[in-house]
Amino acid sequence: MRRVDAYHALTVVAPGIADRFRPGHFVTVAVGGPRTSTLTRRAFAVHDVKPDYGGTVELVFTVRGAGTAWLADRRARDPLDLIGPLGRPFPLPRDPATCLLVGSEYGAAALFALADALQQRNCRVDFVLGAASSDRVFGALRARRMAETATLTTRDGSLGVRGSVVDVLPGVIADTHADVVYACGPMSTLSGVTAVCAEFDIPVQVSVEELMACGIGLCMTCTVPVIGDDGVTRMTRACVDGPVFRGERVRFDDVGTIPFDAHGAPGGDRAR
Amino acid sequence: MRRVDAYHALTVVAPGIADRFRPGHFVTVAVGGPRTSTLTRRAFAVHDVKPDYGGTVELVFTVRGAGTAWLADRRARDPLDLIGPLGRPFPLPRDPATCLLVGSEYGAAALFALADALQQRNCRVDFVLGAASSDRVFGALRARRMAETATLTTRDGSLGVRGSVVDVLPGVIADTHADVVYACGPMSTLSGVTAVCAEFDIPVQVSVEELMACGIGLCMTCTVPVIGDDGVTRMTRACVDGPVFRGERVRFDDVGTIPFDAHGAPGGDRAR
Amino acid sequence: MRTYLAHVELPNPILTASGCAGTGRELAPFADVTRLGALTTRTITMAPRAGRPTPRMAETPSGLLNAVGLQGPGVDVFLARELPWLAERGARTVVSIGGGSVAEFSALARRLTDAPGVTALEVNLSCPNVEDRGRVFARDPSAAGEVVSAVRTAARYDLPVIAKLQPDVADVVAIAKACVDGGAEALSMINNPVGMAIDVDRMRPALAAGTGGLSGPAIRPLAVKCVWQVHAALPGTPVIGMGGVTSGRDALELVLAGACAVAVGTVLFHDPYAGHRVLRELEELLQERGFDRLADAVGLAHRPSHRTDREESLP
Amino acid sequence: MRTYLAHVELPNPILTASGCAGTGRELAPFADVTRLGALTTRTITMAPRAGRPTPRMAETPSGLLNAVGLQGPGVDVFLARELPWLAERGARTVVSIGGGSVAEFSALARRLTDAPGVTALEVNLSCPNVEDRGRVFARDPSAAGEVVSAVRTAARYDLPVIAKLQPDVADVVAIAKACVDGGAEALSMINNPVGMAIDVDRMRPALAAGTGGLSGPAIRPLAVKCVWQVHAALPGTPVIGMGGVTSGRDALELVLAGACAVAVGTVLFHDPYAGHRVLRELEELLQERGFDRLADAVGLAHRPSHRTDREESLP
Ligand SMILES: Cc1cc2nc3c(=O)[nH]c(=O)nc-3n(C[C@H](O)[C@H](O)[C@H](O)COP(=O)(O)OP(=O)(O)OC[C@H]3O[C@@H](n4cnc5c(N)ncnc54)[C@H](O)[C@@H]3O)c2cc1C
Ligand SMILES: Cc1cc2nc3c(=O)[nH]c(=O)nc-3n(C[C@H](O)[C@H](O)[C@H](O)COP(=O)(O)OP(=O)(O)OC[C@H]3O[C@@H](n4cnc5c(N)ncnc54)[C@H](O)[C@@H]3O)c2cc1C
Ligand SMILES: Cc1cc2nc3c(=O)[nH]c(=O)nc-3n(C[C@H](O)[C@H](O)[C@H](O)COP(=O)(O)O)c2cc1C
Ligand SMILES: Cc1cc2nc3c(=O)[nH]c(=O)nc-3n(C[C@H](O)[C@H](O)[C@H](O)COP(=O)(O)O)c2cc1C
Ligand code: FES
Ligand code: FES
Repeated sequence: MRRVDAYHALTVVAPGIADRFRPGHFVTVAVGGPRTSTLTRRAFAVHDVKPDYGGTVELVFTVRGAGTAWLADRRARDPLDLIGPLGRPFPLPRDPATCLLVGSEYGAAALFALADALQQRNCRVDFVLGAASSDRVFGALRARRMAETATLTTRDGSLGVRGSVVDVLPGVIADTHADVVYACGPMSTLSGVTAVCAEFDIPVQVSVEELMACGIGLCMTCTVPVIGDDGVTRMTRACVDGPVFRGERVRFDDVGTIPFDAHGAPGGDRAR
Repeated sequence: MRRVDAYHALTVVAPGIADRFRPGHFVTVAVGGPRTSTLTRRAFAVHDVKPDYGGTVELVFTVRGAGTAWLADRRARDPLDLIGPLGRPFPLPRDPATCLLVGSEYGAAALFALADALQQRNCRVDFVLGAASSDRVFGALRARRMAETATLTTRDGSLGVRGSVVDVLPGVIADTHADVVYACGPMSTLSGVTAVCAEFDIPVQVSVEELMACGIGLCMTCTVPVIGDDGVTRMTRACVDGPVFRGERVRFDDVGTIPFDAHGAPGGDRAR
Repeated sequence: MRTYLAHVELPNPILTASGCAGTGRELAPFADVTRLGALTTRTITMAPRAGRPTPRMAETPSGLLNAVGLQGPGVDVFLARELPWLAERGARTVVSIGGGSVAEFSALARRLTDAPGVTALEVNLSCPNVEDRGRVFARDPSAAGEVVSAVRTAARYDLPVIAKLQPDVADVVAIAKACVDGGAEALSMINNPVGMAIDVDRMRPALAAGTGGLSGPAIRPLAVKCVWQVHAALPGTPVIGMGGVTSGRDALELVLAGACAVAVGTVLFHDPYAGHRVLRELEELLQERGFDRLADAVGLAHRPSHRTDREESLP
Repeated sequence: MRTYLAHVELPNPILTASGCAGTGRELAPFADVTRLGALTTRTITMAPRAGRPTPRMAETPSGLLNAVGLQGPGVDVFLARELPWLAERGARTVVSIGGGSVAEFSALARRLTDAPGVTALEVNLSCPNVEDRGRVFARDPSAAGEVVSAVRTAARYDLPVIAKLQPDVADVVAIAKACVDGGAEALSMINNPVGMAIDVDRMRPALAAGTGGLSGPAIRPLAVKCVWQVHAALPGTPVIGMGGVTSGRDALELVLAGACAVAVGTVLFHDPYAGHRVLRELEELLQERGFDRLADAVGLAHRPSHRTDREESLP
């Protein structure tokens, strides 16, 4: 357990997960210990895996509520109950391409393993990382070291450009001639990023976050309206069918609703 | 936190409790930590108080279920939430007397502070301590050291006399010419001790144990049928009106029932 | 942070729940009972009652089962020894009453109505109706309405009558409406739903009585639902919310659902200081959210929702 | 550890609860679905359903609120793609069905009754009745009985019909009796009681749908009570117990109360291996207590109590 600015970084020995990990995967963690009243697992993107001790997994998180507070309290060698790797990872380009990685707040954490994988495939990598304030911009140093360019933004202007990652995106895309964008962060950010990419007509892969009760496809609580290959919008599980989707397929404006034209939307049948 | 044979001994810095402690008092402990699903406090007799660190309180317990398991896991300097001292302590004889202290299992723990107090009043103290097996006889050494006599019993015969504290009681009372008996242990033991004392026509003070949701007189879950000074049986709270009662006042055979002649027993009025 | 139960003003909205604060005396070492919004007595019955055999409690996940059986000394001793102690100190006292028949409820109301120190009467409808094979009044709109109206008639016109409801009914709104139609000025909810635990070692019910009332945080979602539904149907009726409140956040949840006062029950067993703590926490939360008056927050979660709400909650 | 649902034998008494095991495929990486007593499908509806908007879940103390809204692809896709996967593997499948009218339930029963791999039909009575202003069938004995009897008539005579009940009703025994009179061979309980949570930061209901179903250990005392009461009234009717089971001890609690099978629901979200774990733990506990057959433990806590019981539990 380490502190990294506003974040906690937690390294867990988990060879089974480290082995099968691909960038974009997440894990779920049981929180609260025995007899806890907090029932649901918490989802975290895998920040990094290392070969130490047979395979370790690193998570980066902010304390939000009870579960993350408990997690931040763990001491070395405390056992932890993880399930993973989960979800559909980021698809990688077949041929070398220029890839722009956009991360907001802790969303940035998921992008570094992706950057490694892309560089191994001889892709050019650029970063745009943003947050509310400088201490919440995750991985700025590492991004600067490894990428062609790294543009930083903060809402309060305490680091880099004042504003959001979306504000600087058109400029960065133009400068880098990005072929594809990968984005991680809150829905509103992903929505903005997707809109910019549509303007530039370049593909964008987004990793979405929706409340998850199970993380493994059982419960149907994590659905997002996503347009399928057949053009039909379905309430699609973020945990097993995502969390990575093609940005233009996600109906960001309709998140939190059932779009009237979604498959099975209310109208005919009315059972609960 | 120490292990003493089958027991855990836990020392807590609690000057406010140590200050006001008298033998027979108990405390309640919140278990499970933040967001636990275990709501009720656990009651423990105070084994000892010491002046260190402004005043410490020592508890002795066996692991029974979730709460005591959690307690056994505490490490040095972990904070603990205690309320106490609670209950009515053992009444002490005005004049020097021969006092026989009878403890079964962890019930023995509550008797040593009492023995100290009695000896300070120039009482003679004898012990009868018993348990299922030798590792569960608490405080045998200390009893031997401090008391005139210490008779030990185990159900399996692994230490002292094979049998229960009740079995040896008539002999010990006869030998020691006890003026008064104090007893701590399960209801069945207290019932047996009280019956023997009745035969010898000597007073007995028993400390009873009933499930307690609050320990401070709010909830009425801890009641025991006790005969009052006026001869009327009332469902009496063990936590604030006890846990120490005169043995002959407790209707042991009727514990777990509402005696038909108890004040307010069903018959006339029937609201829930 | 004043609040009103009908026309009666309370200095603050935190009450104790019936059966969870003893006679007031037991709480006194931990809390100044006069600084509570009000103290609710355990349910007072006409005759003394010995209650149920022990075991009377069992712990369940985030919950507590109890089967105390309304143990108490009866209304005469209550009036002679318990109420005066509270009245002398100036505590506001809501007297909970219970009976097995409409007649018993109205007799209790008559006995209590002129006693000094009674702030309101709370009608505990979770009592078995001896005239209906023990079915509790709270489960039947007409029986509930009848009891309330008898109490309303028997009590002095200016003494508010509060009806206390239970969540395990087919339609809590129907019961609430019947009570208001019967003359209840306020509603109290929720009383314990009936639950049960089995001791798997003894292979017996954990409680001597078999079933018991479930309380504690486990039931808070049921309480929020009842308060929400009843406030939606009867926005003008003051509601005392209770059920698993342990913190100011929990109290605020009930306030936003529609409660204008909140009672603490089971939490007192764990933290007898909880009354004042919950009040302080609630005040802070309201302040942080820019409320000057409690009344402005009551039922606020009912306002029509905006699409931007979700974005606002994102980091 | 065999058990029987009516005449259908199950190799063991641990099932999955409806809506908690996906289509079976999602559970497969964690559990051999063919080694479960049976897998219960999520409730299948006639037409495809998109369900409710998100947020669809909220955590409560020892509980989970959900408002998924029976999202699913409809019975045609279920028969074409989901059931065959289970049937090929030889899993026993209880198909849960839901509709807004009696006609819809019986149409579903007709569609499903001859499909290979259907072990039993579970009638989810917690569906709003469009013909009764959305009141759920489970809350009204006559509506519940009518649905069950329509399903019983439409289904093949040898396919057991299980009625699934909800605890937040005035009298669960009355509903159970109506279902058995309507032809239900077994009962499943409990479905989620309705609950609610308010997000005190957004000052809005935590679920987009407002209210939701409460599940998890918080509701176990309500489940034990329902199973107990129904087993006492209808000792010959097999009961599938569920509601907050997380361990063999919890399962045994329901068995002792009267369940001959036990379903795991919410616990799978936390521990997808729970089905087999609970089975193993239950087997061990029964062995420790000297039971050779599950049937000998079913309802055992109902036997008349002896005065010595309490002493036995002392150390
Ligand atoms: C696929 C995925 C990847 C994630 N990766 C990260 C990460 O790398 N670092 C990080 O800090 N956070 C990440 N999150 C968010 C993280 O799951 C929440 O911050 C965490 O669950 C909050 O738990 P809590 O108990 O502290 O908060 P509480 O608010 O007390 O949680 C209450 C409930 O809401 C759920 N919840 C609350 N906020 C969120 C949220 N934003 N997303 C999903 N569920 C939520 C919790 O799981 C829990 O069930 C990720 C979420 C998802 C779905
Ligand atoms: C006045 C008093 C003094 C006590 N002194 C001691 C002591 O010095 N040492 C010691 O080891 N134990 C003592 N006990 C018993 C101790 O309280 C229980 O062992 C403990 O509560 C068990 O908690 P658990 O969570 O481990 O068990 P669980 O069985 O999981 O507890 C479940 C619930 O039952 C209650 N409970 C279970 N067993 C008992 C019991 N025997 N008495 C009261 N409540 C119980 C718990 O408080 C809890 O509410 C005393 C009890 C009382 C009433
Ligand atoms: C031990 C105990 C005793 C109770 N006695 C009464 C009572 O006498 N009358 C009554 O109306 N409610 C009684 N209740 C119910 C509470 O007043 C309250 O409605 C319920 O417990 C929900 O609140 P809580 O979860 O905060 O405890 C009792 C509850 C408990 C736990
Ligand atoms: C996410 C979720 C979805 C559910 N969907 C259904 C359903 O489709 N049909 C149904 O009859 N019950 C459904 N239930 C209820 C469960 O089958 C079960 O009756 C209830 O949750 C109690 O068991 P548990 O506490 O073990 O989850 C659902 C429960 C949950 C948590
Ligand atoms: S979180 Fe359960 S299906 Fe996605
Ligand atoms: S434990 Fe609550 S009154 Fe005794």
